[in-house]
Amino acid sequence: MPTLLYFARLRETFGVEREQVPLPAPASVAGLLDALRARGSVWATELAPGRAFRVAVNQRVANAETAVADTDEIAIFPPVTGG
Amino acid sequence: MPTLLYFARLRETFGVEREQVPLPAPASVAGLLDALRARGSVWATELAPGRAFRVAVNQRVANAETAVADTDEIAIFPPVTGG
Amino acid sequence: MHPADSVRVQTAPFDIGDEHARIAALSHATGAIASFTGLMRDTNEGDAVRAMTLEHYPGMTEAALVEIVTDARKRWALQAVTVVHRVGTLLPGEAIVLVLTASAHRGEAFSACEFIMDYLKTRAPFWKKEETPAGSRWVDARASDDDAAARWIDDGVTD
Amino acid sequence: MHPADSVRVQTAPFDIGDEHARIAALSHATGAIASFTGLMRDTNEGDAVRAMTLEHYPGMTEAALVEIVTDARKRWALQAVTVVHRVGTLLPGEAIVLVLTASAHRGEAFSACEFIMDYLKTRAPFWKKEETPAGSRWVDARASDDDAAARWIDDGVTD
Repeated sequence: MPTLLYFARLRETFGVEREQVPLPAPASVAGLLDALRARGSVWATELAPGRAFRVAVNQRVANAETAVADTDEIAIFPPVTGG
Repeated sequence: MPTLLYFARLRETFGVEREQVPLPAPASVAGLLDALRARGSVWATELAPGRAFRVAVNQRVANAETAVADTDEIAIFPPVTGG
Repeated sequence: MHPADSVRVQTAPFDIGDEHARIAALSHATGAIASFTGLMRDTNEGDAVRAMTLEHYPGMTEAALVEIVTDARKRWALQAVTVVHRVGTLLPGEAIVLVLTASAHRGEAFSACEFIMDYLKTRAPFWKKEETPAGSRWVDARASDDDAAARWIDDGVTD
Repeated sequence: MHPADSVRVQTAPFDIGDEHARIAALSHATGAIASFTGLMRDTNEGDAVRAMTLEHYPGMTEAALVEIVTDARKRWALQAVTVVHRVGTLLPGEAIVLVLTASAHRGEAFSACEFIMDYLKTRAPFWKKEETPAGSRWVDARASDDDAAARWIDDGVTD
């Protein structure tokens, strides 16, 4: 199953740092986000289209069309604020 | 009498670091340069119109029209190359 | 990564004098070293800030920094680059990030240093949480940082 | 000159770590310190250079540096500026000049640092003489330095 990681404000809001989720259908970032939004509450609000969050697949910046495979590490995080 | 200072390559070429010269007529940078050029040899060559040199009067950048008085310190030097 | 470069994410403070000396000693062909140090300010958005915690994404963050340095090396002739970014809890006045760029000439060193900072601010996964009198809060990303990074994008290239 | 600023011409080497620490300690409102260090290269115009002697115009040089820093402060909100320039004989690898600029934000620190270097290169009376295998020679001024300084002149203003 893909591993999901959450960082910073989203980690705190979701109350989870890491979890494994079933491979979504379609097996893409878009499919995964739909599955997460279907949990409702903060998941639906924070991941709503238009909200500012980023997705990385295997530590590379991804977009909605990026494919997601069974052993992938997918990270969801807010816009970065380092430096 | 005005004090003249020479720096860097011009100091070496003229073979003088500091000298006092009579107040030129007209009492301006242009008048002073004409008096120096009248010495001939390296003075005429190095200070020929169009050559790259700078003049400061009392430690402020000057031009041909800048007035020159009896107690002034006038410096003549090549374009700067610090930093 | 180029062997003269150093990219690190660490909790420990760094010493800019040591980092500068390392990069200066590498080659007598270096004529210019530009540096940027980001320091923790004691105010932000009008509020007092008494501490800050920096979080990162281990692995991806280091890879992002290496990629930014690699991009900079494609644009400018650089003799050495150092990027050090701290994580964990910091107090006002402490240094957060250091970027050093060494080149033969100053224009390249300056441009590369500013480029690396602009891209680091928008592409490297770090997040800041501030402790203010009203409680803790995550710092929001700045549109001005996106603008700063965008000016390095050549016309017609969207990399 | 602003009390937080330091402008010096000296024969002794300087320590960038010490200079950076001084400027960083002044205020916790400082979020950004940019620096530039100019180093003596062991080649110039294709020739080996084994030593360099820097001459200046005592009094006028310091005044010119103060004026450049004052100009920078009119353009950007700076918390502190340090300019140290060495004179006398230097060997390859030695630092010639250091400019440090502290500001709340990085854009101002970077711009001010680059501005000060560009103006220093064209307006501060320093002259370099190089020792090469073929003898000693005075370094010629570079047109590229004039170009670098000219880009700070606002349209219609010729200061």
